[in-house]
Amino acid sequence: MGAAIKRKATPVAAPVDAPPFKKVLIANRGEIALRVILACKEMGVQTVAVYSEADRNALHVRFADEEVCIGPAPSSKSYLNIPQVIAAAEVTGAEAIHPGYGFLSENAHFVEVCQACGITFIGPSPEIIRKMGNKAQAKATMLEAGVPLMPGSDGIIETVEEALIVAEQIGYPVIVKASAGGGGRGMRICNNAEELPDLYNNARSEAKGAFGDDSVYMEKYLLEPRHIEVQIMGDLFGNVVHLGERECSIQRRHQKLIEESPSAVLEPALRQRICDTAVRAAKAVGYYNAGTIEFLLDKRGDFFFMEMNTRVQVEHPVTELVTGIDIVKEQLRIAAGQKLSFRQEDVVQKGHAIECRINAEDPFKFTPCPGRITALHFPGGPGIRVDTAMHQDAVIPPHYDSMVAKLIAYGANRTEAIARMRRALDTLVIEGIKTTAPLHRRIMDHPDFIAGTFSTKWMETFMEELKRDPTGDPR
Amino acid sequence: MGAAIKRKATPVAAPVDAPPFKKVLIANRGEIALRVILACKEMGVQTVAVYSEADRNALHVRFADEEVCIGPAPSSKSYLNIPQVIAAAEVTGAEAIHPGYGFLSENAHFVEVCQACGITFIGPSPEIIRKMGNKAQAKATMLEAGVPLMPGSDGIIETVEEALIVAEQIGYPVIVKASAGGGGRGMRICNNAEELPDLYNNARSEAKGAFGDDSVYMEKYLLEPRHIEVQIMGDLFGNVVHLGERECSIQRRHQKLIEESPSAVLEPALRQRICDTAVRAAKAVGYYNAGTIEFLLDKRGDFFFMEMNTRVQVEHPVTELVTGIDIVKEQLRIAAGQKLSFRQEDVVQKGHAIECRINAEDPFKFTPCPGRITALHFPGGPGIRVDTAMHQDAVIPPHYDSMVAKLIAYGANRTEAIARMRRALDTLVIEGIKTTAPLHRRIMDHPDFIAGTFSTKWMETFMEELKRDPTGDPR
Amino acid sequence: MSTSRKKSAAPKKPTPAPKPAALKAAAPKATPPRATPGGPLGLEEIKALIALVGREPFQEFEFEAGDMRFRIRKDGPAPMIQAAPMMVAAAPAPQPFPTMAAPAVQPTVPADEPGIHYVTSPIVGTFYRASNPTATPYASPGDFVKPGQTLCIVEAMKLMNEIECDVAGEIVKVLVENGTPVEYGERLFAVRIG
Amino acid sequence: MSTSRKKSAAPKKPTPAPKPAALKAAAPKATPPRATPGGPLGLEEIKALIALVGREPFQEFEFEAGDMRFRIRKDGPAPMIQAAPMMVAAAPAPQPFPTMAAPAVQPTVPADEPGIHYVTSPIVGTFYRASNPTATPYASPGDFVKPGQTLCIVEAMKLMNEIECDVAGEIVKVLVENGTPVEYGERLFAVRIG
Repeated sequence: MGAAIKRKATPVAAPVDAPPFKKVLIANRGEIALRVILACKEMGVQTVAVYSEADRNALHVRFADEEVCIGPAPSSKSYLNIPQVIAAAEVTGAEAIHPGYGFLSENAHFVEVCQACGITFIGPSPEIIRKMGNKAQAKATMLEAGVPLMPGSDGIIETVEEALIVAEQIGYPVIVKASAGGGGRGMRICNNAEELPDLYNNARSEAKGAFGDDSVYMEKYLLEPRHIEVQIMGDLFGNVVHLGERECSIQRRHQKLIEESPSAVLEPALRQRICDTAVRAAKAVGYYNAGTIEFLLDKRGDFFFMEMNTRVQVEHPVTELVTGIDIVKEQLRIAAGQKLSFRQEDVVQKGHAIECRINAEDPFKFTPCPGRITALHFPGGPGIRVDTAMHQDAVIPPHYDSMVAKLIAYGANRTEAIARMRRALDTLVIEGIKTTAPLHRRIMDHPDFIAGTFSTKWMETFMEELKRDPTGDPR
Repeated sequence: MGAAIKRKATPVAAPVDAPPFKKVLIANRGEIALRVILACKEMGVQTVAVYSEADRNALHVRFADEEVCIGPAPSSKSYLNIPQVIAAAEVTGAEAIHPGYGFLSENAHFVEVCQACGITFIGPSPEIIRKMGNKAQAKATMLEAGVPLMPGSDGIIETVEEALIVAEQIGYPVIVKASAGGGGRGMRICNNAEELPDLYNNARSEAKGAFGDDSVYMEKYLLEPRHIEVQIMGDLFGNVVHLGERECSIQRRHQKLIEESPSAVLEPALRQRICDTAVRAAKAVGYYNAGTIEFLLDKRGDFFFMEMNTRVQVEHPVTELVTGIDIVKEQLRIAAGQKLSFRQEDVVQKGHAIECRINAEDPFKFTPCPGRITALHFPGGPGIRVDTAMHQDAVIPPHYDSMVAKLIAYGANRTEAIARMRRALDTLVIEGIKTTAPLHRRIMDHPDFIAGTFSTKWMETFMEELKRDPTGDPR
Repeated sequence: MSTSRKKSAAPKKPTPAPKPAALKAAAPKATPPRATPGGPLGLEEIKALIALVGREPFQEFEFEAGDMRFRIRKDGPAPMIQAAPMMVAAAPAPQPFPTMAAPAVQPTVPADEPGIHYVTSPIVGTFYRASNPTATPYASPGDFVKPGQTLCIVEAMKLMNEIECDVAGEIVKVLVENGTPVEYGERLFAVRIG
Repeated sequence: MSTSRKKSAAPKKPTPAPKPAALKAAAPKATPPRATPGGPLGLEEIKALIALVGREPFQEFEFEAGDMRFRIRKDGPAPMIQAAPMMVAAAPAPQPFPTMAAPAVQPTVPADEPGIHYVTSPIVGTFYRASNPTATPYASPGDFVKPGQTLCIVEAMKLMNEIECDVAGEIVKVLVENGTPVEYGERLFAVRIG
């Protein structure tokens, strides 16, 4: 006979209480504006959309309770125009502003203006944003908190002797880079002290030839580095928890293309160390609201702090799917002064989620492709989440970023998530513009991706592969 | 410092192996045909769509690997036309047929023809289908297995004395019903032996007047009965497990409108009893593949077998969302002779899911409204699943059922699921046809629904409410 | 359905018969009295046409010759076709999904010709031109056929179903390869009625 | 943005001014004196055609030759003559979502009239007609105004922003209530230029 069905005693999220705010203005556009509106609707919070003249017919405008045109199409005159955004909050009586990501989301001055005007900014304090936005200051803070930083020389290395000493401190392999450099010139990777002197001198003379400047510096050279980031949430009472990691190594020119949670490669002990380190880093700055600590993970399991993002990330849905926690709703609760609705021990990663960013770009050349969507079908069915503000007949304006939709697949394990992403891409229809969907479809079939053996440099290699076999579009 | 993040050791679903079949024909249309195609795609199974002339441009045809037109629009000449379906499987070399729900899904003869033609039917044996399809035989089988049946008289009750005896056996309250009856005439509810004689005689004379026939029978009268059904899965090795219950009490004329899992009212002990009973019932008939045992649950916690559905249900997604098990993929594995990929103890209900069936009907009069969809936007974002075969500019033919989409909301708890369903309905756009979405939106705001205090009779009361306040469309 | 079971080859969306309006327009198109390069008709001729159209029970009239084109639509309950000449390309009836589909493969016949009738398969199955591999085909191009005459066999579920001709005329073309699967409604033979 | 913050009342989608193309096209349309090369008909001929079509029981008439193109549509509330060269472009691009939106509330002015200029708000804020509640409004209907003259104040972030006139003319109407919020681009005053 069937054994007892197990039912989790208390679900993760607390029962919905009174709305944290009466009315929130969303200082953003596109899918993230809509995402915040959805969260507000679920919580009974009234919403105010702001929009530029180019977004008059956008879905975030349509689905908000109120909407205010704040300027012409260029971001600088609308979505980045602080007085206009604040005035819109004032005339509509919005108590709080959610900045989404990009635009004003990490603008400390904007947060100060909000404070001066008595409007709650849904995010951390301007002090935290400043501290983490300044690279030197962020590193100093992290160093103090015992968070590992990428080892490197303190500026220019003048002599072979100095190079040998620094390399010894950093640990091999190291990379010598031209201060004025770029494009690989004046750059040498050294695996041991024996080869360092020659390589150091080569780098200098190459730098001299290429840039007319032979100064070089040194950094640790990471073997197949992976981009691992940890989602953090903290409240105003000093509670900080992590929601596990995301892996975002599939990126091109520092633009993430595919994100997943959990990472395919973290062993439990390493996951634990990275997540604990992230919590320590966040606590060191008294962090509250949602944030992300980004690390580079070496092949050998060493990881190094890169930066902290003091806002909700594009890729937050993968974490929401594996933890069941609604990050945006939690942001609102925290901003309203509520305690975190869950404790660290309530956070359980279950299953696997993958996100593909579908951009309005040529899938293999990445040239933006704004225009009108003449036919549209988003995949549905089990395990598929779509975050988008697009609709058939929508026009993608050329003024903003090119993201059309985030396609997120969830499965009981990574294999099922990949299978679902494949079939989601196979049943995605977007006509009238080019999108990166075919690129994603191809990556989903790639043995490296399936095996999880990729680094932040993988896309470069893959793009070379594509050039050699441009017809290999699997569809 | 952050405590350990928990990660479930083994996800529920087994890693994806070789495809269970090479090629499967889907003998259905609409969202369920697409649902099966998605499952096949995830498993690497080739798909064959069959379609009537009215469905030439349907999405299930578009997304299948092959497609065969099997007849003109009327179902009897296409989707119900067994020789055509079989011939389509033969000419395409499909090894198996998934029947979906409706159409041929519970047609034992069709299963026999499949067997005779060497095609695997993805469902139980014709013997099981026959046994459970015949009401008398199903009841006899259940009685033998110790499954509680709705108590009632063995046919017509001739005298007051007999009525009193039967009522005593059944237990009050009982209902006396005209054999020829309907519409409440010749019907009496009796709460005790004292009032029975008069009411029995009243019923008989009213039946005589109304139908010219005064024969009456007796049944137990259920107080606020709720429709509770249990999802069963069994394999060919005698393993039978349940996937928890669904509540489908919101129904109109036996058409389910809203389904949820888990039920808002089952206490753990009662849930356990019902689910165990369902497993016992399924085992009694040697059940395999997916099936559903439907019960009526009395206010006092007594429950009675209604019927067994020997196919996948329309409302299977709510179970998929709370258990994380892909029922359709499991159907294919079972049909291919694989063992169940999970055990009873792996089945955990987590969170809460609600499904609203969006039909192309007048939301308050229920008159079908076929036509062209001129604008369409399905909600996305966290916790929303949409199962549909619709797209903008699609035409809903008048020949088939009127379901446009299943909107399924998942949340950490029932409150969050309701909140998400509300905002999903608020961000659903379907133009060109009328749909039942506004009705669902109104139900989601109703205190009875929110409190979970409803029975299978609730919609009747609610429809009366609507007549008194037809303008109360909350949108 | 085609020999290859590949999607791309399947004539999933047999192109619907050309819009009747176009057919109607075709007839007058043959008549224009005089065609000069660039502007084929003079005012008087256009006026004559307009007057003629006004008298005839047409709903719509389209005209095209050289770079001149015009269209007349009369009032009526259901002006079905709104597409203006020239606009036809610009404003197709909004049916994105059909057009998104894999390009429909034209049946291997010219186009619907007047006087040509297509015998279609009433069932799904495998098409055979003869009762057995060595027998003569029931019907071949050039044969004159009568209603009720067997043209081929479609095998389904081990049954040989004889497909009978429904018109009298001459077989112009056999549209399906022997031994390949056919679907419901698939064209099997082109018959010139007569 | 409107006084009421309710969605239904908000002129979220101020109806774009009637397509200028249609209006503009009307005038030149009638004027072409003689057939240009490739425009096969002259004014008199077009007039004759129009007269003829007017008598006939037609609903619509389209004509194109060379680079000339015109269309006549009868009955209905829409303008009788919509002729526009290559008006294809004008054929409203399908925009289902905009039409789905809450019906746009027309600004409370007749329609765009020739000679009327609208002074719009360059910023979001609260509209005030005077410098303080007891002061005389900066501008009222009937007033003649000059470029640079202050017409009103829009308050935002506690700052009083004077909004200046950008044309010379007569105030015809004040389009926003005193003390209500305005959004970027919202029409504040209708000014008859002159």
